[in-house]
Amino acid sequence: MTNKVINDFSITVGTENGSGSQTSNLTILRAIFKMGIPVTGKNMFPSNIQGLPTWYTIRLSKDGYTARRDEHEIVIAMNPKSFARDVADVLSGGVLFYDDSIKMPIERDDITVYPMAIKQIIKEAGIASNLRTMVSNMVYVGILAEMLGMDMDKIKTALDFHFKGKEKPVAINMDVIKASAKWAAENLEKTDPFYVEPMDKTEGLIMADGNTAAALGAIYGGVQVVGWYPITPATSLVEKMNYYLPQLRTRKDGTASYAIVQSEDELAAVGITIGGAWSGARAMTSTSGAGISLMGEYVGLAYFSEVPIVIWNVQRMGPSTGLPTRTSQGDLNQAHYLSHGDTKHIVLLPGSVGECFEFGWKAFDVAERMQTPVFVLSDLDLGQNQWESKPFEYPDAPMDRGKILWEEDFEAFEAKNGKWGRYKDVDGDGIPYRTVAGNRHEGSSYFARGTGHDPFANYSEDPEVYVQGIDRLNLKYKTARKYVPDAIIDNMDGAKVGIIAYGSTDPAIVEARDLLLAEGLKTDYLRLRALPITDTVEDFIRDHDKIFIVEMNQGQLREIISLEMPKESTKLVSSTLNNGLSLTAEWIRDDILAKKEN
Amino acid sequence: MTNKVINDFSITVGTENGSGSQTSNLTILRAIFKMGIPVTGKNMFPSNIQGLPTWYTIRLSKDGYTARRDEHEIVIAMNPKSFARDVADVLSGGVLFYDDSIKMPIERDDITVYPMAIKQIIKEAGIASNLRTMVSNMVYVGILAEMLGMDMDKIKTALDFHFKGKEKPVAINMDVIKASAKWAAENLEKTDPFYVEPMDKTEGLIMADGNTAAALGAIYGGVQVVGWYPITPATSLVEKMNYYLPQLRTRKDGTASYAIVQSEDELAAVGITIGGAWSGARAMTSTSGAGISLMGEYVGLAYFSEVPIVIWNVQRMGPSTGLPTRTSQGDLNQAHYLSHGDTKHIVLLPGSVGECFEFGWKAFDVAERMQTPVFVLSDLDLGQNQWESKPFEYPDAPMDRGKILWEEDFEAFEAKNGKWGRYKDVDGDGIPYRTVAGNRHEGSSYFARGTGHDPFANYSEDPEVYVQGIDRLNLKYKTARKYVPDAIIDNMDGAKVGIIAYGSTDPAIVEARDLLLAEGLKTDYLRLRALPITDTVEDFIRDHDKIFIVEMNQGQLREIISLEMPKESTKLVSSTLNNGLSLTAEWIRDDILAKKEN
Amino acid sequence: MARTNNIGLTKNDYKGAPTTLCQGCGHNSILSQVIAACYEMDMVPEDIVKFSGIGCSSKAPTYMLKRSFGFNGLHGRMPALATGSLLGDHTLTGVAMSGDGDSASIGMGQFKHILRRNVPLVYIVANNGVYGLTKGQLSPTSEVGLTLKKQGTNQFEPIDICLEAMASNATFVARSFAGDPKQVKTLIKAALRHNGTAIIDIISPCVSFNNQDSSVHSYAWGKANEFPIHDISFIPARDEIMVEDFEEGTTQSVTMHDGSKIQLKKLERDYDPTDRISAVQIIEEAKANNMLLTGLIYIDPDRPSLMDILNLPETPLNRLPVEDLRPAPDTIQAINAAMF
Amino acid sequence: MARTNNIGLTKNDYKGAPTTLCQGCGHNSILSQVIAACYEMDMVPEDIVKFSGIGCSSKAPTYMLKRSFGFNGLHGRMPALATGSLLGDHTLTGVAMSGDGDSASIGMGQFKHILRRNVPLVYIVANNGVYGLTKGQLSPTSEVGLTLKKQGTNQFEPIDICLEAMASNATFVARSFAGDPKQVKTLIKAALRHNGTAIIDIISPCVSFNNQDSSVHSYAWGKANEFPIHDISFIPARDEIMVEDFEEGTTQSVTMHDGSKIQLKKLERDYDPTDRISAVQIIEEAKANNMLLTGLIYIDPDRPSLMDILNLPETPLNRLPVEDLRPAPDTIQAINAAMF
Ligand SMILES: Cc1ncc(C[n+]2csc(CCOP(=O)(O)OP(=O)(O)O)c2C)c(N)n1
Ligand SMILES: Cc1ncc(C[n+]2csc(CCOP(=O)(O)OP(=O)(O)O)c2C)c(N)n1
Ligand code: SF4
Ligand code: SF4
Ligand SMILES: [Mg+2]
Ligand SMILES: [Mg+2]
Repeated sequence: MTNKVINDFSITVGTENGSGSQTSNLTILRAIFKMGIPVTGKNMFPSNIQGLPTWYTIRLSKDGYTARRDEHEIVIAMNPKSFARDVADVLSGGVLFYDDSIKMPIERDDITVYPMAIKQIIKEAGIASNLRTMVSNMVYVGILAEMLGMDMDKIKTALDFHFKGKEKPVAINMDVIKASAKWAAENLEKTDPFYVEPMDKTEGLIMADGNTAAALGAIYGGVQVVGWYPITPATSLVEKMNYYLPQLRTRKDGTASYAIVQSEDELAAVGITIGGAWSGARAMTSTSGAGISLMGEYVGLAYFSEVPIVIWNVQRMGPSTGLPTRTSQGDLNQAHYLSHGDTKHIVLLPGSVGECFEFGWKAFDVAERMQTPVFVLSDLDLGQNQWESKPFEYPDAPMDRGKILWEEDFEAFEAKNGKWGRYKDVDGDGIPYRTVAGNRHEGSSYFARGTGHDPFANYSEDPEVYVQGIDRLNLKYKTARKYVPDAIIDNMDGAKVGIIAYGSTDPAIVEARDLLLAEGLKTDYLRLRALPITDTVEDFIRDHDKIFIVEMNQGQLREIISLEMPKESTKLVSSTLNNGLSLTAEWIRDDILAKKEN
Repeated sequence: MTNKVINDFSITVGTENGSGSQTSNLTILRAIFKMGIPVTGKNMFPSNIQGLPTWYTIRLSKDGYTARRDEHEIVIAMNPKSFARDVADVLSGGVLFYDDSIKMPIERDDITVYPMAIKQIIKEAGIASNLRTMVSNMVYVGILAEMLGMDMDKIKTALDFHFKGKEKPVAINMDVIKASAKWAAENLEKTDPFYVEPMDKTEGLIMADGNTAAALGAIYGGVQVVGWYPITPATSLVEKMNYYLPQLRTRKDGTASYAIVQSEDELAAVGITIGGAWSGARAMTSTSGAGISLMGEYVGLAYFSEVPIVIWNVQRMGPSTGLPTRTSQGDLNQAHYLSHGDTKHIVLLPGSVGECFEFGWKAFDVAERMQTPVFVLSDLDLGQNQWESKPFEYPDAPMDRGKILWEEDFEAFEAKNGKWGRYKDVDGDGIPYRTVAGNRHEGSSYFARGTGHDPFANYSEDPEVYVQGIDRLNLKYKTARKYVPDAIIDNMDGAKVGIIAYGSTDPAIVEARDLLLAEGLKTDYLRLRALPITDTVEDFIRDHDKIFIVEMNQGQLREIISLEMPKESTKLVSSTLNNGLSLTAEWIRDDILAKKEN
Repeated sequence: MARTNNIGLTKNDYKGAPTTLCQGCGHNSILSQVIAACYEMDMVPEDIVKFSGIGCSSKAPTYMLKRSFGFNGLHGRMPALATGSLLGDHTLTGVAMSGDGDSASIGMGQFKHILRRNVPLVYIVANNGVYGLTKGQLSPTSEVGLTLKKQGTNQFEPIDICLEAMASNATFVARSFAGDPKQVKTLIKAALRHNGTAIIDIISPCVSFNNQDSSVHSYAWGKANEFPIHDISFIPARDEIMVEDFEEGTTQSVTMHDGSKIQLKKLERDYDPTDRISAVQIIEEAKANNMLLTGLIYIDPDRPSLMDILNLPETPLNRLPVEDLRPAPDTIQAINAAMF
Repeated sequence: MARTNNIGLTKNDYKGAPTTLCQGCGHNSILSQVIAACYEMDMVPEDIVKFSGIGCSSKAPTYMLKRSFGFNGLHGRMPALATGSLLGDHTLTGVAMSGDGDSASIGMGQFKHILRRNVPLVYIVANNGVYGLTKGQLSPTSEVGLTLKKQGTNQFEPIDICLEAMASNATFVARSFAGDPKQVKTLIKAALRHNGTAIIDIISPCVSFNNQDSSVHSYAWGKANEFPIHDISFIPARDEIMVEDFEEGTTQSVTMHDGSKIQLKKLERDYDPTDRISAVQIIEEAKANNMLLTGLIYIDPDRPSLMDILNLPETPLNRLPVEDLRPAPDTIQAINAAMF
C-alpha cells in the first residue's frame, strides 16, 4: 500500500436525479466540513426532474482550495446509465465503489474496486419496504464513512441539520448508515490510500449557497417589493426570501413589511419591480438568461426615467435556453448594455457567498444612490452549490436611500436650490433629487415617462434638451465609479503579470496563482467587483505589462475594459472557457502558461 | 437687391400636424424635383396625431448636396404656436412668408417679410366652405411658386401624382394655387434674391422613401411570411408591402404567394417570422426601438437553432420610448449582440433608398446562406423621408437559398458526405445543411430547440459538444465576412485621414468632405455596409493614420471596430451627435476640424 | 370666484396639461369625466396616482390631475407597473388609462393577470377599435368587416374586453360609451371606491381613423345602439344614507367596501350585476345582437384584493421606518447558526 | 411481426425518444394517446409537425413522432412559432403541447391570439396546476387553497383554460383527463381534423409536485370527479359512413371540414357542443360545482382558418417556384414609374 492520502482528494457520486441522492451527498459534504476539513461540493444535474444521470463532486483540500477539479480519486457509481463513464472517470490509483446490482464489466486494473451490496444491506437493516428506495442512497454514505474514516457523530449532525432535527428520519437514515458501515467493515478490505482526518480549518465558518445568501442580504437590505418568475437557477433566491422574510421582517402588529408577487412572466416581474421602486419601496427581481432578455425594454424605461431597481441574474449557459442547469458568465455584456438606444448599466459582481449577502443589501444602496437599475451577476455555481464562508456580517453602514425628498424636505431644499425638478442636476454629479409616488406635498409630483423630458420632467422633443439629459446620464454613470464596490487586489512581490477575474472563478484563480508560482510565474490578482471600472482597476492595468482576463464566456470583460482603456487594450489577453463547468485551477494555469509568450 | 441666389437654399414650412400641410410640402418638393433641381425634404413631426407644431424643410442644391442643413433662407410660418421661433429661425438676409391672420410682432429688419392673405385668397377663390381648411395650405404653394419662379406644370404633375390622377381634387387644389400665385403677383413685390430655375440634374432619378424601397426590395427578394406589429417609424414598411404585394405577387390562380400577419406584439411578430423561416419560407419582420428589445429572447433562439430571419430596424431615438419621431443610429450595438449568453449577429447597413431596395432582397440571401438572423438597420430619416434615388435595379443575382436539402437532394448528399446532421459542418465553413419542416423525406426531420444540441440535433449537455457547437457558430460568423455587402471606399489623392460612416449620414459625409477639402483637409471615406467588418475595412483602417467614425449615437461603431482591431483602436476617433436630427455637413466639418489635432 | 368642492379645490385643481389629442377624440371626454368624478368625490389629487401604457389613450393621464403622480409606461405593460407602484404605497388610489391595442393586443397577458390579482385600480380601456397613435391599424377589438384605409378589411373575431374580464374573474366589470358622459362619470366614481381592479371598457371614438357611421366604435353607431342596462347612481360613504337617498325606482343597491353605495334603477329588464352567470350571459347576448349594452355588468365588492392577501400594514411600504426594513443586529447570529 | 396500420406503419413509427419525464406523469399518458391517435388515423408522420414551449409538458413532443419535424421553442411563445411554421407549410398538420404555466401564465397573450386567428393546430394544454420543470411553484390554474411545499397556499382565483378559449371565440374547445385515455385519444383524433385551433385542456397530474388527493389536478381527484358530458367517438372521413356507423344512442353528429364525423352519445344530460351559450354555461357550472366535466365542450367546424383568410395557394409557400417569389424583370419599370 502506498502512502496515505489524507484530506486531499475528490469524490464523485454518480446517481439518477430525483432519486434522493442529494441528501446523501450533502450529508457527506457536511460531515467532512464539520470534521474541520476544507471541502466543497458541486452538483452537476440535468435539466429534468427524475431519472437522468446526475453527478455530485466533493473536493477535500487540506490546503483550503475549493475550486472544482476535473479529476476524481474516488467514484461512487450508483447508476447503470452512467456506469461505463463513471468507471472510466476514476483517476488511476483511485477507488471505485459501486452498487453490486449493476452487472457491467469493470475493465480497470489500476484502481481499487469495492462492490456495495446495497439491496442486501437495506433488507438486512429491516427497512420497511416503502422506505427502501428513499434510504438506499444512505448505504454509500455509511460505506464511504467506514472506508475513509469519517466521524459518525458529524454525520449525525449533518442529518439532524438536514431533517431539521426531526428524530424519525434521522434515526432511520442513521441506522442504514451504521449498518452499511458495519457491512463495509466486515466485508471490504481497505487497500486504497485515501483517508479523512479531523482538522480545525473550518472553525467559525458556515456553509451556504449564494442564492440563500443573496436572499438574506436583500432582506437585511430592506427589500420590500419583489416581482419574480421562476427560472432555474434563480428560483431558489426568491424562494429563500419567502422562507426567511416572515421570520425576519414581520412587523410587530403581524403585518408584512414586504410584498412578493410571483408574476405571470419576466416582463411583468420587472414591471412590478419598477413600479415598487418608483413609489419608493426597495424593489428587486431575480432571474436568469431568457428572463433578462425579456426585461430589456423595461430596463430601458427604468434607465431613462431613472428608477432604482435591483436585478439579480443567476447566470446559466446560453445562448437561448442553452444548458439551463450549467454555470456561465455569459451575460456580462448584456447586463452592461441591455436595451435599445445607447444604455449603460451598473453591474455588481459578487465573488463569494459572503459577497452575495453583502451585495444583497448593498445593491439597494447603490441603486437608490444612483437612481438607476443595478444588475447583480451571480451564477449557477455560486447560487446553487454549497460553499464554505465566513459568517454573514451585519451591514456595516446604515441604509443609503440616496437623494430622496419627502414632504418635510421640500421647503429647505427649495430655499437652498430653487425650484425642484425631478431631473435637475443640483449637485453637479448627474444625480437629481427624486420624489416618489405617495409624497403628498403639493408640487412634489411629476409625470414619469420613457419619452424625452426636460429637467422638470416635462415632455420635450427639443434636441438640446435631449442632449443635455443624456450628458447628465453619462455624468451620473461616471459618478457611479465612486459608489460601486471597489476591486480587490492581491499582489505577489515582483509580479509583472496581472490577472483580472470576477465572480465564482475566485477559488480557481487563487489556486491557479499558486500553481503558476510553482511554475515560476508570479502574478498579481485583481478581483473586479463592479462595473463601471474604478481608478483601482485602471491603475492596476496601467501598472502591468500583461493582463490575463479570465472569464467563463467569450471574453466579454476584456471587451468592456478595452473600450474604457483603448490604449491598454493590446496587453489584455483573454483566458476563457465556457463549457458549463466551473473553471479548474489547472486549466487556468495551462491556458496562461500557453499564452504567456504571445 | 443683391445677387440672385438660384437653386441653392432651404425652405422651412412651420405648420400644425394633422392640418394636411404634408400634401402641400410634398407638392413643392416634387415640383422642384421635376424641374431638374437636386432637392431633399425632411419632415420634423411631433409624436401625436393633430394640433402640434411640425416643420418641413426643403433643401435645393444645384451642386447636388442632399443632407439636411440647419439654416433656412426661407421660412413659411403658418402656425401661431411656433411663430416666434419660426421668425427667429430665418437666416439673416432671408425671407419670411407668413399667414397674415397671425397678429404677432415680427421684430427683424434683416429679412424680407411677405404676409400671405390666406383667408382672403381662399374665400375669393370660391372654395366651398367645407373644403377650406383642407386646401388652405395650398395657398403658400402658390405664393411660393410665384415668388420663386416655380413651374406651374410641374406643380400640376406633383398633384396628379399625389391624387393618383383623380381630377377633382387636383383641379380644386390647382385653382387655389393659381389664385394664390396671382394674388402674390398682384400684391407682393419681390425684394429677395431667391429663385428657382430649371436644371437637368434629376433626370432619370426617382423620388422614394426608404421604407417603400425596403418593402419593394423584400418583395423582389421573395418575402413570404411576415409577422409584424405597428410602430413608428417602421409601420409604413409593412404597410407598403401590403400595398404592393397583391399587384406583384398574386399567383396566376389568384392565390397569394405570401402571408402577412399583424400580430399581437413584437414577441409574436418575431416568433411568426422564425416559424416561417424554419419551414423554409422567406420570412422577415420590421420594427423599431422597443420592438427590438422585446425580440431579444427570440432572436437568441433563432441564432442558436440557426433559423434564417430578416429583421428590419427603422431606428428612432432611444433610450426607451425616447423621441419616437426623431432619427438616430442608436441600436447598432444592440443589433450586433442582441440576446443573452454571447450572441453575435450579422447587420446590414443601407446608406440610401436604393440600398434599402437592394438590401431588401439581399438580406434574405445572406440570412439563408448563413442560416442566422440578419438585422437591417435603417432609420427614420432614411425610412420616412423622400430621397432622390437612381431607379430601383432588378436583382442582379438569382436567389441564394443557401444550403438547403429537399427530398430529392438527400441521396446524393448522403452518398457524398455520409449521414446528414442538421448541425454538422460538412464544408468546413461552419455552415451546416438544413432541412425545413415540410420536407417529407424520411430522415430529413429533426427536433429544433434552444437547448444544447449535437451535430445531429440531439439534446446534449456535454461540455465538449457544447464548445464544438459554439466554435462552429464562431467559424460561421467568420465565413459571413465573405457574404455580406462589402464597404465602399472613395479616396482623395494624398489623403491621410479616413472617415468611416454608414447609413443615412452618407449625404452629409459627402458634403462635409468637400467642406473639409476647402479647409485643406483631404479625406478618404469608407462607407460601411455590414457587420462583421470585412478585409476591406481592416485594410482601410490600417492604411490611415487617423480615422473619424461618424455616427448618430454615442460611438457604437467605434466600439465594435475597436474590439475587432484592438491594435488600431487608438487611432479611431468618434465624431458623434445624437439629438434626433440628421447630421449636417457643417457640424461634421467642425467636429472633425476640432478633433483633428488631438 | 371659482366654485370649489368640499375640500376647497376648484375643478382646475384636477385638470392636467392641455390635451394634444385630436379635437373630438372620445378619450378627451373620458378624461373630462375622470376630472369631474375626482372633483365631485372630493378626492385629494395627491392621493391619486395615474398609470398608462402607450397610445393616444395612454397619453390621456397627462391631461388630467396634474397634481397627482403619474407614470406613462410601456405599451401593454401598464398593469405590472401599477401593481408594483400600488404595493409601494397602497394608500394611493390608482387610476389607469389604456387602449384597446394596449390592453387587448400586446397587453393581453398583463390585463388578465392584474385581474387575477385583483389589484385595486380604476382600469379604463378607452376602446376605439383601432390603433390611433400609430395612425389607423386594425386592433383586436375591431369588428369583423371593418375596413380601414391602409389595412383592408378585418376578418378576425373581435376580443370583448368585458367578456375577457369575466373569464378572468374580475370583480368589477363595466361598459360605457364616451358619448354618455353621465354614465361614464358615475361608473368612474364607483370604480374609485372598489377594492379591486375595476375594468371600465369605454367605447371611445377615434375621429381621425375609425369614426365611420357604420363602425361599431363610432359616435353615430354608439348613439344609435347604446342600451343602458340600468340607470346607475353612486352615493359616497360619507354622505349619510337616508331613506330619501334611495331614488325612486331603485331596484338594487350594492354596498362597496368603504360603505359607499351603488344604486341601480331598472330600465327595460331586471338585471342583477352581482350574478356571474347573468353577467356572462348578457355580454354574450349583446354580442350576438350587436348591441352596445352599457352599465355595471358585474360587481363582487367582497373578494380580497392583492393588498389584503399580502397582509400589508396600514402604513404604506414606502413610509415604513428603517427598523421595519432592516432586521435588528442580534438576528444575524441566529441566521448564521441556521446555515450549517 | 409488428402490427401495422393502413399505411403500413407500426406503432413504433409514431414513437419518439424515450421519455425523461417522471414515471407516472400525466404528460406521458397524453403523449401515448397522441401516438395512438396518429397511428390509428393512418397519419403519415412526415405530414405532422410538432411544437412546444418550455416545461415538462413542452418536452413531450420529443418523446413522440420521431419522424416528424419538431420545434421546442420558448416558454409561453409556442403559438407564434407554430403560426409562422404552418404558414410556411400549411399542408402540415400541427400538433402542439403546452403546459398550464406555458399557456396561462407567460403565454396568455399568444394563447388568446392564436385562437383569434384560428390557426389550424391541435393545441394540447397538459394542465397539472403547477410548474413541474421548475420544481413545484403555483401556476395560474392552481385552485384557491392549494398548498405547495415551498410556496404556501394559493389565494388567487384559477384561470380556466376552456373559459378563456371560449371568451376568445375558439372554434374547438375540449377538456379531458389524462386518466381517461380513451376520451383523450378520441378528442385528439377529432382535433387532428379540425380546420382551426383545437384547444384540449387535459388535466394531467404532476406526480412529483401536485398529486395530493385533495388537489383538483391529482389522479385521485380526477378519478373521483370526472363527469364526461357525453360519450364521444370519431369517424374519419375516408371510412364510408354507413347507417350502422351511427352507434346506438348517438344523439348528435358533427361533420368536420374534411367530412369526418364526431358522434356524441348522450349521458346524463342533453348537451349541444355547437351552441356557444351553453358551452360557456356548462363551464361556469362545472366551475361553480367543482366538477371535472370532460368532453367536447364547443365546436364550430366552419369558421375560416387563418390560412383560408390569407388565401394561400394549394402548394405550400415553402415549395413555391422562384417565379412565384420574384416578380418578373419587366415589372420593375412600372414600379419605378410609380415612385415619382
Ligand atoms: C413595444 C411597442 N410596440 C409598438 C409601439 C407602437 N405603438 C404605440 S401606440 C400603439 C397602439 C395604440 O393603440 P391603442 O392602445 O388602441 O391606443 P389608441 O392610440 O387607439 O388610443 C402602438 C402599436 C410601442 N410604443 N411599443
Ligand atoms: C422566459 C422563461 N422564463 C422562465 C423559464 C423557466 N421555466 C421553464 S418551464 C417553466 C414552467 C413550466 O410550467 P408548465 O408550463 O405548467 O409546465 P409543466 O412543467 O408543469 O408541465 C418555467 C417557469 C423559461 N424557460 N423561460
Ligand atoms: S388619432 Fe384617434 S385616438 Fe388618437 S387622438 Fe386622434 S381621435 Fe383620438
Ligand atoms: S415534475 Fe411533474 S410534470 Fe414534470 S415530469 Fe415529473 S410528474 Fe411530470
Ligand atoms: Mg385604440
Ligand atoms: Mg404545469
